[in-house]
Amino acid sequence: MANLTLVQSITLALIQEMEKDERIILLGEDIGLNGGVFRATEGLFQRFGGERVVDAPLAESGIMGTAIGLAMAGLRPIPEIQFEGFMGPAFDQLTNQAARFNSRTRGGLTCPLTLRVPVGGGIHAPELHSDSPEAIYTHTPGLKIVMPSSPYDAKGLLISAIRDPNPVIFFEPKRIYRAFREEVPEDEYTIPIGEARTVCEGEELTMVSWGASVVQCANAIQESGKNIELIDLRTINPIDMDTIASSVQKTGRCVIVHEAPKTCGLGAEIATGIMEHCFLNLEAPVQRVCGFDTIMPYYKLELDYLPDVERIGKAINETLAY
Amino acid sequence: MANLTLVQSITLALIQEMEKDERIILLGEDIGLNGGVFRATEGLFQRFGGERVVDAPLAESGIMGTAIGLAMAGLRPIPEIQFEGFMGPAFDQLTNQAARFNSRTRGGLTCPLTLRVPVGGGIHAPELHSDSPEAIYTHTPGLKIVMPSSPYDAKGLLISAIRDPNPVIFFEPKRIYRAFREEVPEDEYTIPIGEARTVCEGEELTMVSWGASVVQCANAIQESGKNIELIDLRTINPIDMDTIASSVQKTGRCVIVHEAPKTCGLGAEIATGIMEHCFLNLEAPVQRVCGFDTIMPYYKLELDYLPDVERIGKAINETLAY
Amino acid sequence: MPVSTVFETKIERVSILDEHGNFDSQLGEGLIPNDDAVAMYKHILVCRRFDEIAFKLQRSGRMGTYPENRGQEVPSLGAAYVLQKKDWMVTCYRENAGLFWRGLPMEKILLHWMGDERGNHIDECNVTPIAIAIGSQMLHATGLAWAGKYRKDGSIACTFFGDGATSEGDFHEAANFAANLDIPVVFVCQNNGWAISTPSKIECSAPTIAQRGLAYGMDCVQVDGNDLFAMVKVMKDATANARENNRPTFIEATTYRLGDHTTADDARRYRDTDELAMWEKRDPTIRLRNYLEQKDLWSSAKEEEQLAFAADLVSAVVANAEEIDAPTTNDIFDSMYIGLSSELQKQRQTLRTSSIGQDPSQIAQTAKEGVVK
Amino acid sequence: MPVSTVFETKIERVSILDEHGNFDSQLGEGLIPNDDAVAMYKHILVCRRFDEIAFKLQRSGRMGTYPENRGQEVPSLGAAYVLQKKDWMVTCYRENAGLFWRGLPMEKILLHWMGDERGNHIDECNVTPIAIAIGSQMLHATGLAWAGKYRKDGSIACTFFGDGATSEGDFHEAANFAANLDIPVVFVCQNNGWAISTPSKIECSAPTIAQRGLAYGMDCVQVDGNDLFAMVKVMKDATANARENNRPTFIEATTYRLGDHTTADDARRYRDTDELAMWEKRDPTIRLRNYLEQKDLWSSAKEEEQLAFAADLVSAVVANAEEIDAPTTNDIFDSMYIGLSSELQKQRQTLRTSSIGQDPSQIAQTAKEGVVK
Ligand SMILES: Cc1ncc(C[n+]2csc(CCOP(=O)(O)OP(=O)(O)O)c2C)c(N)n1
Ligand SMILES: Cc1ncc(C[n+]2csc(CCOP(=O)(O)OP(=O)(O)O)c2C)c(N)n1
Ligand SMILES: [Mg+2]
Ligand SMILES: [Mg+2]
Repeated sequence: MANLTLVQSITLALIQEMEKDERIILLGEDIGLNGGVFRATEGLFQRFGGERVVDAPLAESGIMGTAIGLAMAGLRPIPEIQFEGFMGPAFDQLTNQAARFNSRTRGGLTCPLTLRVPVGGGIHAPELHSDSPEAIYTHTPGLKIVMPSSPYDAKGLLISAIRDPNPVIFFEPKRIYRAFREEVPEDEYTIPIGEARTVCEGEELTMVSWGASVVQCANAIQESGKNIELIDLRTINPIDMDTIASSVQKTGRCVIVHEAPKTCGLGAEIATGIMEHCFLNLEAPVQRVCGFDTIMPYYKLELDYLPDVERIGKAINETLAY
Repeated sequence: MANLTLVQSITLALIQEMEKDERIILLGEDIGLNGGVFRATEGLFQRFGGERVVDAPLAESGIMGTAIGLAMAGLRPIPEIQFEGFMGPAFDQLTNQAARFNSRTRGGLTCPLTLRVPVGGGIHAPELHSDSPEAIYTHTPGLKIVMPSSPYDAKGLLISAIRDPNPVIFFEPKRIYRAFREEVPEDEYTIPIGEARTVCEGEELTMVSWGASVVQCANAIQESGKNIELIDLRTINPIDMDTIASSVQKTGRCVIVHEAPKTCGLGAEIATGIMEHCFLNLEAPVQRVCGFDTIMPYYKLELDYLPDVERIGKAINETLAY
Repeated sequence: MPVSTVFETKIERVSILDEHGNFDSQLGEGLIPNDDAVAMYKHILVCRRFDEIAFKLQRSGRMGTYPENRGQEVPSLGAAYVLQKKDWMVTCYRENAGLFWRGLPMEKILLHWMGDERGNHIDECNVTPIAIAIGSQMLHATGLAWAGKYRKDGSIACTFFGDGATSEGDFHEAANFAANLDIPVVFVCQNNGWAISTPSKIECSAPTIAQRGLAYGMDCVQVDGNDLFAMVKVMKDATANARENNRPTFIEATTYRLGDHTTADDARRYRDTDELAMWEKRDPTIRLRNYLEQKDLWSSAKEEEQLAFAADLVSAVVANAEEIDAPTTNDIFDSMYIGLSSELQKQRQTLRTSSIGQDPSQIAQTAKEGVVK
Repeated sequence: MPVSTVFETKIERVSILDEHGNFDSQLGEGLIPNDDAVAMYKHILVCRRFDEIAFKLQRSGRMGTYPENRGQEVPSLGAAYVLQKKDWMVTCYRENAGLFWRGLPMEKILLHWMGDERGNHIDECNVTPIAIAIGSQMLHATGLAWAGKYRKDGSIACTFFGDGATSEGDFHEAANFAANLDIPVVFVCQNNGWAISTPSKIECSAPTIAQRGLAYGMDCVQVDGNDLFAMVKVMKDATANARENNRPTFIEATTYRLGDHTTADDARRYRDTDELAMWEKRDPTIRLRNYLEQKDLWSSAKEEEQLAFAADLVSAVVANAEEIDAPTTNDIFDSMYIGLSSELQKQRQTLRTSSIGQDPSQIAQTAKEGVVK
């Protein structure tokens, strides 16, 4: 056991999997000698050499597209996109190629790759360094999507993602890369993709969130003093509706919290799923506390944009009072 | 008045606006001498010359990105992407640049452009020629999105889109480009962006759809013999929740029909919006009849994928019986 | 020195058997053994028949859109002839001749254009399926070749694309990765003069497309793409460069599509008949047949025999493609993921996406039956 | 002729005032009037001061991430000197010197890095805001220049980007559009040897980056990017080519960033101190000052005076930037669209996205108060 931050836990998972599986090769901008701009690949170049930890040219479509080729050839590439705001140039290769190969070849060619991407706001970064595009990729059949909210989950989920035979996006909530430490076992363990985690149990209301917002939710719950069940999605696609539905069938009320803009965000899908599964149990409309339908502002205003304890608290109160 | 198909109505709108406004310049693949692969720009090259109707290199990001420059310089470019499946390479310029310029410059630079894109399935086309990505762009603040379902609306909406000072995606449902004709006034008229159209009124159930699916819905309603209100969204972003909510407050039941995959599709947003606005009026959960959470199959199976009269009919019956 | 030269280069064009029947024996002699030349000529006749029949299948409503390959057989065939079994061939959609030579069952291509993904399930040889998204496949080739280098298994990749495709950013990134990371790929641009209706000058206004490769410090060469000997020659050089030095090469093969862009296109709208007539004279089959006849390796009798053989073969291929059982709706789901989620299983079972169907236990209950929250 | 040459070219490097003080009078004489040379030297001193203070603002927590410009002043300054008012300058983030010369208020740049979009609202001159997405801005330059050509107003565009940016597909598309559609853009690549920690050989392994332009049949040239005279010379040629022939030019300006990539970076992790030391000797200010002093246009006294002036100026700029009222939450909404939708108006008013807030009439009602469906 070691007391690790989330980013350290990611590095540990990478090291352990790379030692076991020679098919793993990392590629991305500045991941080599520099160890990545967040130091997630710190020391890996020195440990595994330049053949397995490859500084790529500054070209996200190139990183994604060559990773597809590497994967189809039977390797297990782990491409990194430096920030989620730079997934744009890789969008076509990711959604129209990686996500579709298995389906369009009816299983003939597969794309077992894990795309690592730091995600989300709250770190005082420049433009395009603070977005939350997970809903876009959830609307893209063929991808799996994972986003841990703790060091423990990060390691277990990353190992699952690497071993998954499908293309997986592993989103890393950069706001909590170093926000806190947790005991992370040295030994390998996996956390199944597709299973949400009930962070704390409660009877009055269900709260659903993922990534860095889980921390905000936990704080808001504590401040509210209410008896609230918090579900950390962990896997974003496929969504674990069973866990959510069981909870809402019990509580009858739900608040969903995410950083991305409201309209067509993941909150809409979950709220609709709840209506589908728990219509007769619902005592109040499901509420969404999320980003506004605007561009994520530059950092002077970013805290106005991100769901915080106050906004979450209001939603709790209103939903309970309904 | 002329009796026109949807695609002819688009051509007419382009001609009339181009004659009025010298700032309009068209760019896209094969839109010149060839008149576009769907002939939407037929005759325009001959009429307006190669300076205003420009055959672009085969590069969607280039088309989108140069259109942004043209727009920022004060022109009114109308770029065309040949099929929605090829928006991928333009994704970054569209979502991270066009959509953001006004916001990131706090109004200093604007992007008044209209991106025309044929969309949707049902025409027996090859791979990547049949998708429905509207939800992805609806989740992108900064864009407006329009999709007509009739020749009359096509002209009025296209003129509005061209004159709108914001970047607008004008999706053209290719399945009904030539499916039927309608009287289209010679004179100019506009249809406001943001206003849905109530195709037919009804009391028992509200049905919401857009694009080519509106035709399927109308047929299903007729077959059902029920008293159903059909709303054609026409504008996809911003969604006209007022019209939808008033209708559902009256009917208490709703079925949403779209071609795109279910998860994180626009149906989820509308269903959630209905829960938000009509929670106390809802007599049944809102239903979604839409594409499966799979890649749109090649054409041998495409009709299995697309919502049809039978699937819509089932949803009507179940929702009414609930 | 205020102005100094920091880079100097030239690009060469290779031609061995030209359209006038000239054969350069210095470069050409022994390049292709006679038997192989005959076999490849026979193969092209089969491909021509395939193309003709595929076109007719579309016209008679038995198949969807189809892009004729006629006139462009040589670049992919010459490449396939040189490539090894372990290599990858990563193509677009005008490389039937090379793919069939490599062993791709012909019905797979028909199935693809019949709107059936099973046409893309290829176990027979290392080839990727038809790439519909222009420009998308070259990066995969770079990745596949990279894997070969990483594994040190001696395999390389060869990718094909049109003149239009070189306008896409992905082309640039594929070539740049290959050059800078020393990846053994051969890039073959089939410059057929047009990208649908767009003349290649709008795609690349430089004197040659070959010089695209200079941007990456890559070896580049132009070749007469209707000349099988020249194509084999440049491919031999390029594959050696890849195998021995892990270096990519850019080959511009100048050729022409003698048909429309696809069956959905009408090239008369934008293309001169004179231009077409000129290129019909440069048809690769004419010069190859003359060459073989001069060497007494071919005759009218053999031609007729082979045409009959081709007709029978293609008939059988069509029959195979048309006799395959229709795909089932389940196919939409079954290869979406390796391992279906419970939601997708539900959609597969019920063929429903609708809300009420989601939770069958709730369908029974109705508000009218007196539901209490 | 089996093998013929179809393209031949060379790339030249222009240098007028080199790091050893050599001045080529044939090319350089009269190129920059003395007054202008002095003014530009003075300007660079201001920019250096700005850079230094910006760095300190970040370190003391008064500003976010900042990319030092130190060492790279010449390419953008030389370009801005040659460009006309009606032209567009489309930059990345290491072109402060050129932008300030052009008239961009210096506090705008500080505001940007202070996380305030108002820094991007520029009315003073035709420049686009700092481009964070590498490679994204060049297409805008091509579009802006295209508009000038369409309107026949004689304006052109000049765009700046790094060596790393030339790896992006968008660079390729921007250059290809410009070349094939005859659009008057000047592409200036500031090759500073590094893209964060990635050496430029991984971005472009060709002998020069200038040859990227050969792919498009574009005029291309390499220039000593720390030599103001050479930069002005190649910009004059390039802008003439654009204005007179609607032709783009690709300029590779070799230079070096003397600082870290940004304040978030530590270049010691990946960069040789020897390399840095070598480039410190090539600092553009050194040779320019020597040149001016030799011509008796500059002195230590003037230097001191200008340094003091720069310090005062930059202090005032910082004060301006820091004194601006904090932005309000409304700003998030107000320029999202020209004309807010009713939904956005609601979000703006309530600062809420939550469901119940959507329909205030429903907030009052509660299930407990006995709602009947
Ligand atoms: C990304 C993308 N954009 C547009 C298209 C539509 N399209 C299909 S083929 C084609 C022209 C391709 O030209 P080229 O690369 O020269 O190949 P050729 O057809 O001439 O063999 C276009 C524009 C596409 N399939 N993919
Ligand atoms: C599309 C994109 N990918 C990645 C980044 C992260 N990033 C910021 S600067 C930079 C390096 C840029 O190198 P170069 O173009 O040479 O410019 P320089 O910083 O050297 O001036 C990278 C990778 C980015 N901003 N945008
Ligand atoms: Mg072509
Ligand atoms: Mg650089």
